[in-house]
Amino acid sequence: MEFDLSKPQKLLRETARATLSRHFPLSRVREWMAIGATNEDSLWSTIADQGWVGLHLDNSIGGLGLGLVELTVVAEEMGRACMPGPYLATTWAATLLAQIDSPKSTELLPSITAGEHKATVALMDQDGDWDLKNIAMQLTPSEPGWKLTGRKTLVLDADSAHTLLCVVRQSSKLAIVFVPRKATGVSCEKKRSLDATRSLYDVAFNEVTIAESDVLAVGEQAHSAIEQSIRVATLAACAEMLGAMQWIHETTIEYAQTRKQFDRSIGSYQAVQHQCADIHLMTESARAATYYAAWALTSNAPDACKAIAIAKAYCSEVGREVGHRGVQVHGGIGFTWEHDMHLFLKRIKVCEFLFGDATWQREQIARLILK
Amino acid sequence: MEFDLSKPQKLLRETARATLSRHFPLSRVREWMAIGATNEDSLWSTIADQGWVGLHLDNSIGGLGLGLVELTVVAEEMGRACMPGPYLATTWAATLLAQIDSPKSTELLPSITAGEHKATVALMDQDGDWDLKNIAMQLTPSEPGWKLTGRKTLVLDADSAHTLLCVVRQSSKLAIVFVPRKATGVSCEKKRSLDATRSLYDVAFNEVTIAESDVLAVGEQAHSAIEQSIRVATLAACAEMLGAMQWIHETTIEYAQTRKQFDRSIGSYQAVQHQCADIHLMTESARAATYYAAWALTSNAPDACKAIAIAKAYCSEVGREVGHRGVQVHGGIGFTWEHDMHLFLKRIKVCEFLFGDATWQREQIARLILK
Amino acid sequence: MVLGGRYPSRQRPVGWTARSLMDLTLSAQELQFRNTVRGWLQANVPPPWTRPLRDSEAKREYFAYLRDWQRTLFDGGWAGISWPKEHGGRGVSIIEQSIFQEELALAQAPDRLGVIGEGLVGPTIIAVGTEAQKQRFLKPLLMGEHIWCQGFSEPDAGSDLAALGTKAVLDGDHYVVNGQKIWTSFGHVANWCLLVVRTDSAAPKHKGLTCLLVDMKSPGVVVRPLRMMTGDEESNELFFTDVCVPESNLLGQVNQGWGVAMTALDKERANLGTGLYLRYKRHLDSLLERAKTMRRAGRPITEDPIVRQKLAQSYLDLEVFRLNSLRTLSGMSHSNAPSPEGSILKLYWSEMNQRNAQLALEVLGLPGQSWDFDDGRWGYNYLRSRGNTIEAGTSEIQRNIIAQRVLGLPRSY
Amino acid sequence: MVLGGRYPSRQRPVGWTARSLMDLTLSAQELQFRNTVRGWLQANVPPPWTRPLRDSEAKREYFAYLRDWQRTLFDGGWAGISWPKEHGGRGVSIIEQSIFQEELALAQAPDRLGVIGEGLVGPTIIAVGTEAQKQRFLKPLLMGEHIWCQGFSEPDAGSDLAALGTKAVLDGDHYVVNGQKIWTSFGHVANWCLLVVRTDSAAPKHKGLTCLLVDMKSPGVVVRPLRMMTGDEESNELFFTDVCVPESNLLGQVNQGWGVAMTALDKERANLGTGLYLRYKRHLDSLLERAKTMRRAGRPITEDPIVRQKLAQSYLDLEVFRLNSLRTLSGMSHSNAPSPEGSILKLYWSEMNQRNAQLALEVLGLPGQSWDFDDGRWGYNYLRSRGNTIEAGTSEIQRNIIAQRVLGLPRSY
Repeated sequence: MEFDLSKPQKLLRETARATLSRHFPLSRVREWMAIGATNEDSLWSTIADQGWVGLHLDNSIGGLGLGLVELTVVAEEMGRACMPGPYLATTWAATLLAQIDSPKSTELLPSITAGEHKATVALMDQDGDWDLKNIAMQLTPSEPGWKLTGRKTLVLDADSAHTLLCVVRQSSKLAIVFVPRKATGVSCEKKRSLDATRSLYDVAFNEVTIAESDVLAVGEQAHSAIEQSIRVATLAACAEMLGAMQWIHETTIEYAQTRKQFDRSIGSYQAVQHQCADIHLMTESARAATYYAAWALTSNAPDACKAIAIAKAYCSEVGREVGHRGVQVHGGIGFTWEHDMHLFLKRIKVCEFLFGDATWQREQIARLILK
Repeated sequence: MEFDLSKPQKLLRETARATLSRHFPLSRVREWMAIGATNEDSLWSTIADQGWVGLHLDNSIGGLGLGLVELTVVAEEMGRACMPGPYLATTWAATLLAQIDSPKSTELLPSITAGEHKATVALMDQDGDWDLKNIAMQLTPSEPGWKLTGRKTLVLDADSAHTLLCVVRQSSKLAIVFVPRKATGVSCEKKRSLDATRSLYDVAFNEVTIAESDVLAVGEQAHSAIEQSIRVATLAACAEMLGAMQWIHETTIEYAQTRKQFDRSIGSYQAVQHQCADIHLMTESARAATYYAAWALTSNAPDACKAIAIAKAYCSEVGREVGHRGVQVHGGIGFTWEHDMHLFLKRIKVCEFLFGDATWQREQIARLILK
Repeated sequence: MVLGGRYPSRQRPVGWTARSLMDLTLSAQELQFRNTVRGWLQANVPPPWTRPLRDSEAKREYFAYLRDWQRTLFDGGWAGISWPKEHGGRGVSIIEQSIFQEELALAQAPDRLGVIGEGLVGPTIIAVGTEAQKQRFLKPLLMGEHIWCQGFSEPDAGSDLAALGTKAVLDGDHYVVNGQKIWTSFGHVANWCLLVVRTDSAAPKHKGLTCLLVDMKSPGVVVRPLRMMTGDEESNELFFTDVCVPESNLLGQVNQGWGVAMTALDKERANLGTGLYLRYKRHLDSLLERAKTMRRAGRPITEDPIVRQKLAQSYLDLEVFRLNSLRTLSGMSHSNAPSPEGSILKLYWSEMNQRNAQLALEVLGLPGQSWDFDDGRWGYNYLRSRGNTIEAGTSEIQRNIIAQRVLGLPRSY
Repeated sequence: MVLGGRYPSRQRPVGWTARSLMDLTLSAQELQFRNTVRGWLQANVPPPWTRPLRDSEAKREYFAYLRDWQRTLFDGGWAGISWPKEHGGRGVSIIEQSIFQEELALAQAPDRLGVIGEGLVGPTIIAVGTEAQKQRFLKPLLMGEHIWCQGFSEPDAGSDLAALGTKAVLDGDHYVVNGQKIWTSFGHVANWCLLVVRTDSAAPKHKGLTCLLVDMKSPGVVVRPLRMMTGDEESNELFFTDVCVPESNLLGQVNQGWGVAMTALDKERANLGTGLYLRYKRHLDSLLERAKTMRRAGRPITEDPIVRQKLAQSYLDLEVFRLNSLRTLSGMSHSNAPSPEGSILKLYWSEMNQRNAQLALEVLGLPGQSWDFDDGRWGYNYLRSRGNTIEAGTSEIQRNIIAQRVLGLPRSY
């Protein structure tokens, strides 16, 4: 039994950390933020060159054939670096495509993993929630294919995606539809996110023509593919939060050691010590929950679904707390724009709600334990 | 504008505190607890002699004609002394009777306020809750009067009461029924409470004969009388919690000042100081909420119902917290039977749930603010 | 409303009479005061400012708007109302002051440009200033001609104010000031600054400090706006390089500045809570209204029992703050002085606002935190709330004060 | 279950292969160990004790039942399994030890009478005892003939252990002990006590302490049971009046008792969490089962969204504790030593159990906290949980340890 990362996994972590801090220091993240260019191409090609896009996918489709623990390692480092860009969106979309046995998957996946093609998932209806049963947007028949009209919300990085995988209904059945971002009738409206390093969009579909072959999956296959892809994406979001917590942890402990008030380091005050101890407890517990979820999902453990919901609920609650305590220990300086703390607080804040906040995840857990 | 108690109110508080500590020190409370005699007659006559039973009722029915602020003052001191006995039950029942325009009220109230007659309210159905709409137990016609069969739960001090005021339905309408405790078919089963100074009973009614004249109120009159009496009883429960918090506050601050560890008083540790500061914040806030509710209800303020729900929700949450922190600051000794802390923790614990816990009260608030 | 009128004497319920003397209604005199204020405000409050403050031109105009408002208040006799009459104030009671704040908020009057001047600098000048200083500074302050800021905190002296390092050296008849200040609200618009400097480096920390009244147009003063995590430039850094301050602008005695600064801060802490309550009440009311319009997964979110819990919790939390404020106000109306009990209010509202800003995001969901949803106010409120437990004394400091000054626990180490 | 087996290699989802080497399954050797333990337990665990412990006769019989179980374990080679083989142990790894604890819990084996002896006293004797002491004490300890208690805390020395005042004076070849101890679990059934005494009053607090092995039947030893707020007599006070202890029962060096006691306590803190997890899991499972049977206001309480939140929160909190335990176990299996990280587990489980005991009461409502509902277990659990953040090092102490020993913050004042 080994809970810690294996040597190759640790190596992956070191590589990711070094690469990100070399190419994408926070100063550069801020430059992109300032001009709203969170999807810069140079960024994306660097990431893709490392093989991180679809690193958990089969070699046959351009992946590295690694597991979800490795995906978590990379996503954690993305969070620790507060990386902008469509990594989460594309990971989600690629995972979804990989679950679908269709020619389109085989066609698209190699260029996605190569970083040439970006994709995202358009899941949630306007006024919807994360529950698949509340997806109502309809494909309407239009010989020879279909038409799609409606509005999807909270779509990650829609603007820079080449492909939208749109989750809709074909009469009562769930369906996954391939829609090129540039198709006639598709328009994206950016919703400025609290986290300026993460772009969220409303996407309107106005009589968009869908060929029969672009309905990639329908019914049970669509349902289970979406569910599984959401689990992977949720895991990546947990990992990002964990990485952000880790940055706050390191930064706050160091500040507590060096900042002096009343002639002694503030870390010698019991109140500050206890804040730091709580930050540590929560960060390490989030680590245990997240990596366990990764392992359980990658190992088909019977409690994998529960483990994902637990990790997301826990990270959502404590990520926020860690952020708050990090700001508090820093005092005024931690509240400024100049200090990097708020980048991570905001990253955590959006992740807290993405794929369902703690309240929502607890309801998922309740469904599993009260059966 | 004067939020503090007036001089006569302060005098009442001093009198109550002095009387209770002279006659009923905690050592005596423990003696009663040990033999399960929480309804000792000597205790009750002392309380009644002070005029505290029905002190908020009209002089014409034997009350002192005071207001609910004064009732709160006395109930707070009851909590601070961890008094056993049917004060809460009888206050509730007397308030209910006083709301009902019936010969029975006029007959019973003077002997209740004189301490000769004890009464309680049998409200909640088995598997019920505190919502009146969930009362289902039926009066069934039985010429010339009625029969009553069913089971009421969480009845305060049923065993020592002479009268049970039973809240039931006459077909679809709420009704308040007078039932002598010794009536044929009535049986009480004590449910040993976490708080050994407070007695709760299940009361079974088996074909109990009810004369027409013992149906004291029906329909809207019954409904509003019960609601108003519950508000007063809820206020008294808040006051008891507040008194218990006050005792914990005083005892804990004193302990923090005198107890030494690592060669200094534990009250000089920031962690202990902050616990004490929180105890203070919560106790004083509970005081503001409780006395405001008393004033609002006694003054017919438009927000009186909301104020009661807010006081109960707040006291229920922070009463518990104050108890927990009191134990924690005391360390091991605060966890022993020998120390009096647990008496107050348990008193608070039962009050937390009586008349609805914080979750329940919040739903009541939601109903008022989301109309 | 914080301070109620009298309730109609409805039919009292059978069974008791209200003879309570604890009484939360206003006296006849207070009611009359409120009517006077309300009448004046109805006639004099300008239309609300609605334009965005994106460019410096708009900001300049907004500043003029606020200064005009201060002048209007002054002309009507409503500036510095709690000050003694001989210094241009109105000498009102603490409850009347609270009524005034409440009416300002209800009338949606403009923000007050002079809060630091009126609440902190003016009372301190009245307390320890020379006659000449009173003559020179008090009236322009009330008129809005002088806008004041305070130069207390420094990058290395946050909670530990006594550690500050900005130096002033006496050179003939003036002090030469060098150093840096931070967290200076209004620094970008102020023309005067109450500055704490070190005049004796050899003395123990608390003993070598002095307060100066500094003209912000003096050569060598540089103001740099400080941006917060909300994106707002709500504060400033001040840099002093060989700034000359005439000796006549010394406030209080030399090397006695610690006491002067503490006097000033105690006055700052004496916030009556009324204005804050009304601000947060507006937030909550608009959250409730917003929530009533929203649907999620096919039903109104206000039918979701968990959303209802969260809204009710926010409501009750705010209401308990209101009651704490009322109670503190009532206590202060006897003593007519601020007290360390103010720390309870500060602790309460700051943590309450953090809880409620978070709950609002939970109620509204992810779309609600966007900068494009309701002008971004929910995300903004959340971020801004994180500063509440830091500004004006961190929660740690407030708990220390409660423990030591209210509960009498020994000084902690 | 804490420690899983291997999962059936179901069809992997299309798209990735599991090449993760982080691996939470048991090795073949560990699986075999588990099977061995399980088989032995199936054959040897006595029927569970079900009678109430109201009178002293019943308590005596229960004690004999527990002692017999310890003897059974010894005879089967399952006593002190983590001890080195040369001292009668089995030398198993920390993971095997955890598996053993888990299997004991799953088999509903009787409680262990010898936890203090096996977990704390024995390892300390092995570490610092003389050869004669090892010969004399280790085997009877494992056999259940010696039941040990520890005499560390005193009324005026709780968290501050070094402040203790029980004195021992050397008089010829024996020490004479006078003083009082408190919080002595098993004191009422123990025949031996690991006692920390002050032997040099002149030395600094930590430096004048000595550890003695004391026969509880010595004249002058009085045991008084200590009742907790739950009503249980779960601990004891010990009184020592002129108690003679032979010099040969000195453990370690004279005036070096602080180090010996710290060694002992570190071993105590090395709780692997497995047993605790399973205990709390049983609580939660029975709460879930109970909740499924209950109706309130006309519907099953498990359909109430707020009840569902609370149950799910308890479940996830406990699961995170399980994962923290697993992770600590994995870390310890490399170092084979306890570490200050154990403080995280202690802090986590103690506060988690308090949260969950409270949530259980909220789920069940007022009837559920009665002593007549489910044998009063929910009210009992709630009360008992309040001791969790005090016993075995308060949460304050645990946070100090994490801050200073794990995070490297300076010693606090």
